[in-house]
Amino acid sequence: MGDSTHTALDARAIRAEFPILSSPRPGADGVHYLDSAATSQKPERVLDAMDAYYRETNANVHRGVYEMAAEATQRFEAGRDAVARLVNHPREGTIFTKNATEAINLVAWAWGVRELREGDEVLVTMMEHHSNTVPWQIVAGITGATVRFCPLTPEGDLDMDALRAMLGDRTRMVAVVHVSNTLGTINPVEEIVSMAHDVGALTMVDATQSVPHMPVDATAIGSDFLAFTGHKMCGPTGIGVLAAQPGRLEDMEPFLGGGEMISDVTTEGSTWNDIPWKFEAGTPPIAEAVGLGEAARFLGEIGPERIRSHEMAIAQQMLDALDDIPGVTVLGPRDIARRGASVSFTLDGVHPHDIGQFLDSRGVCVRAGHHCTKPLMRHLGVQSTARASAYLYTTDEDITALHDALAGCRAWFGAP
Amino acid sequence: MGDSTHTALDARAIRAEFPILSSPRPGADGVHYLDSAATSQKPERVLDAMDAYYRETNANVHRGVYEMAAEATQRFEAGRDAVARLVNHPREGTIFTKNATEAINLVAWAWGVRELREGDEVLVTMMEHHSNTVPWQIVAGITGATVRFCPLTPEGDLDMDALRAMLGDRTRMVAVVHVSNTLGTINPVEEIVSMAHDVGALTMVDATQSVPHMPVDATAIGSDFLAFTGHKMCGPTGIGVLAAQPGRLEDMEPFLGGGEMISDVTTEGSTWNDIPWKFEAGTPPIAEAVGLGEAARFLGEIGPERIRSHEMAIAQQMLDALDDIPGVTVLGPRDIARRGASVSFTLDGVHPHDIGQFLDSRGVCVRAGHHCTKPLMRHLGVQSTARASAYLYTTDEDITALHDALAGCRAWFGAP
Amino acid sequence: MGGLDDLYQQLILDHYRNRRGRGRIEGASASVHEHNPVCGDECYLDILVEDDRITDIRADGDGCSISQAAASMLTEVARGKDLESALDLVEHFRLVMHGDVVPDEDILGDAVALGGVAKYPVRVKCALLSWLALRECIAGYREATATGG
Amino acid sequence: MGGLDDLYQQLILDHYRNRRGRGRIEGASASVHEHNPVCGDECYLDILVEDDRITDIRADGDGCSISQAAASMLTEVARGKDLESALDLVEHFRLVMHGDVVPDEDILGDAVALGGVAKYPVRVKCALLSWLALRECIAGYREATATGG
Ligand SMILES: Cc1ncc(COP(=O)(O)O)c(C=O)c1O
Ligand SMILES: Cc1ncc(COP(=O)(O)O)c(C=O)c1O
Repeated sequence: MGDSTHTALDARAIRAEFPILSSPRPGADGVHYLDSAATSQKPERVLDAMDAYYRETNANVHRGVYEMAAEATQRFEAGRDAVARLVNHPREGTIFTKNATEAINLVAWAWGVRELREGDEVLVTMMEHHSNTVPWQIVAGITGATVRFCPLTPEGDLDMDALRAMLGDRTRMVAVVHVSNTLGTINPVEEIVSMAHDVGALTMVDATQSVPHMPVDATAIGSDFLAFTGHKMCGPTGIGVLAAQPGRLEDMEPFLGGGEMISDVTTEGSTWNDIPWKFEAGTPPIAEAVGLGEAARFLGEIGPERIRSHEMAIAQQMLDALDDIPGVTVLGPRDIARRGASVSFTLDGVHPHDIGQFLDSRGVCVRAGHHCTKPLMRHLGVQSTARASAYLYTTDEDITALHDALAGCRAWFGAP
Repeated sequence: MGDSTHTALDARAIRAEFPILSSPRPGADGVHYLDSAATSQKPERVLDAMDAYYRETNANVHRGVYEMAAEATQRFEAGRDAVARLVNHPREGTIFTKNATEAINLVAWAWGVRELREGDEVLVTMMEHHSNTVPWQIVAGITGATVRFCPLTPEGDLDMDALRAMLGDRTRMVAVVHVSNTLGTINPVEEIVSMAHDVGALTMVDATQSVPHMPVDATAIGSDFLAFTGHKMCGPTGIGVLAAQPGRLEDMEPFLGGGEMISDVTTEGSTWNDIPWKFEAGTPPIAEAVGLGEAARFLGEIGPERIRSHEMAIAQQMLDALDDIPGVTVLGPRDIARRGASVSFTLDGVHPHDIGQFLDSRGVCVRAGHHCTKPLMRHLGVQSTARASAYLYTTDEDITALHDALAGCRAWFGAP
Repeated sequence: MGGLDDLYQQLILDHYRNRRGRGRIEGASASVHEHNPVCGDECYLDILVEDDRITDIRADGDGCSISQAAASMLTEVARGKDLESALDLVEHFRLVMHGDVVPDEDILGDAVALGGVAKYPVRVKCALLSWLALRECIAGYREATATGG
Repeated sequence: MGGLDDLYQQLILDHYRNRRGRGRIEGASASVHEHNPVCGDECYLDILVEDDRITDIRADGDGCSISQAAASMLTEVARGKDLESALDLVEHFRLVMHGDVVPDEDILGDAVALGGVAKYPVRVKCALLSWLALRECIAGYREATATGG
């Protein structure tokens, strides 16, 4: 990997590994998929790994003595190893959940319901995804704790001075997104984690939009908890990850109860399995872990540094293309070094839904809506935006198609 | 379907639809898979449906205006319809979870943590799977409620008199397994539900081992909640189902918070989406719902009645084969009409692990262990058992192979 | 781009650009505020009822072309209807949006042009927003008059 | 069935059928009770320590052939060892079970026959049960003697 970071990524070659990107859809000459922040496409090898699992060695894991079950367990746990390696995190702190949302809820419920008290504060930011807001609101509702929202600067960065001022004795948890899915903003999570730890608070980093797109070193970030999701990182749906400090997990009571997470069960009570399994109740997402492991290997081989470089170039092209269309307003930071390749924008006189619909007719897929960030939308004073988001398979042709379709969209709706 | 229930199921033809059952494993002439109670194998059409989803129209659901996203949403929700139809339940009460375990935990946490009080009782049975025991223990630990275990008769049936005597004013929840994964026992869940409702308790039926194997009519059973899992019913891992009374769900506060389950989110608090989505936070198991929908269609076309008839015949063959081996003791009811085709047994002088290992060398896959029913194991006075479990693709050849391998096993270990 | 022409018929774009019945009614008999959780669009609907008949109806709020055109068309076709017929109208439109019946121009007026929306499930919510708001509005009105007089 | 012969070597079946060092020690210096969550197997291990040396060691409990044979072999090879060498012995066996080193007959004695278990991850837990119990036992003994005297 060391060397590969210095050669640019060949997005066209990579694209050929993604079946859906080369199969033309009706009514459009190929698909310009610019909605990877919602979910990524999957390379053939990830689909093949899951299919092979089902066809060759499908069996329930961990308990079977027969060979097929042992092989299933081996492929499942190898998936965990690959994911842990990608984010430089110990395997025993790497828990499979069903998505990033469950990973965050796991902490909110297992830790929050038991530990939060009236007067305690959970600090989130105004740019959080609902998945890192609503769990804390729900748990606050049960425990009497308070959820506070850290404001943003006018450019769409976190207001670090405000954050500093909000941190205090009452702060029990600081939950912050690494890269905003709406604004693209990259937050200084290492700094935030250390500020939070200084006041004795725990930390949850929502790395859903960073792990797929850039090097993420969970150990360097040092947060107590870090969450991400499989389907946005070339992996399947139905799986997410909570990367937690092992010691923290040892101290915590379990969340979901059931098979696999126990050591012993009696009518009087139960004792728990070792981590990570203590937090994985029931049959885990086995094929999904196999697929996600393959996705992690795929990303690791290409190199997160190279993916990030490619996306910086694409993000710049995107900003330039959007600037070229009269009436377009881009939200979030303009400095490529401080943002990801997920770009929200509005077009005067045309509603985001209509933008999305029109662009689809030109084979360009973008998202329109509030992107599960309604507090942010209110803060920005918009109801919804259009959002184009890139990934390692995005090419300049996709950006040109976006540009031309947007120009056509203006004309069609007779925008000012 | 009406007519098909009268013709016997052709297990050999069905078997041909399952790729794994026809691909010989090294060291064995084909696989005799007798561990379907742990997880079932998957027919080609289920694998194809998921693969096609990823290759043709993978996109995040519910929010996208572009055609691929609309198509993804359509396939996902069609999966829900197919599952709801199979168990005769309204679609809006049909919630996708990650497995049966999460389905039960959803109720334990969302309802139990908020509603249970000291002195309240949750009634489970001595034959429950850990997944329908431990969640209640955890929630009891948080709330101060008590979990009580209904005893069994010597033959392995639920002691209905004892159950009746345990029900009372304090009973808030009765959680009972429909078919025991260890004993095979079929419980009279309709009767139990109505007894529970008579004392004002809610009901959770763990239908994980019934839905795959026999007609299950959730409406007729009438429980407040009914849980099952995808991977045991020809579907993928990573998905389970909670079939709940819609009115009950309307009244309940949500469990996991995040994207999709909200109606509005503000810094002051949030409001919730309509059911079922109110209980589906974050990106759902999309490909898995597509696969499970296909599995439900597959089972529906074959006909649950016919599957049940076939398994009754196989269960009888299994009991006969086991009876033929000296030193074998079968656990659970002997009356085929009162049991499923999951048969636990012990062999004098040979530990279940050794049975499992030896049988594997003959290409016969059985499970050995406590089957996630440790309270039951203690009750039966055994540490573990071997378990052979059948499904719609099990043939008499599988049973013959089981018989012959067991005979070989006795000899090898020099059992008495 | 046949699909696009089908969805965005000229009549729709016309209603979108030149909204009919836009605004609020002071002293309305009933009002509701609905929003679309998918995109955040909001709709305020006010009705004035006299002798069980909708004598005025206005819709406000922002949204996409489909939701705005649908609201505009709704105010035209619902104005002057008695409450029962207005409910029938909404129900017919709802069924059209769910693809269950073919749109009847005699019932729907200009809103017949929205028939193509049924093929776009996400947009169906946009089209229905104001129409279902009317149903809520009427229900609210009836409840208030039944209890309060 | 090469795999099976490899796993169940004659020496293993022999130890399984004729357990060495079975039972409990009255007045043991340290005892532990371990169980295997996968299958529910249990192991009671007692040691008698004199002058930092294991003068007696006994294992009890039920389990599969692998776990029983492993316990039997353990009692033979560990008896007479000083605590430090006993810990080295356990560590060597643990690494063998995880496939990290090749089994050394000079260190393991009869337990060298368990080398084939490493290929069967589920059975590794069976083989390790009593051996890791010894590690616990020694730790417990040291803690007790350090604090209590
Ligand atoms: C009776 C019963 N209930 C619940 C479960 C749990 O299912 P899952 O592991 O898919 O959550 C199982 C299977 O393991 C079972 O057999
Ligand atoms: C920043 C962020 N956090 C969390 C999530 C939730 O991910 P999932 O829906 O897979 O749980 C998303 C994506 O929807 C996201 O963009």
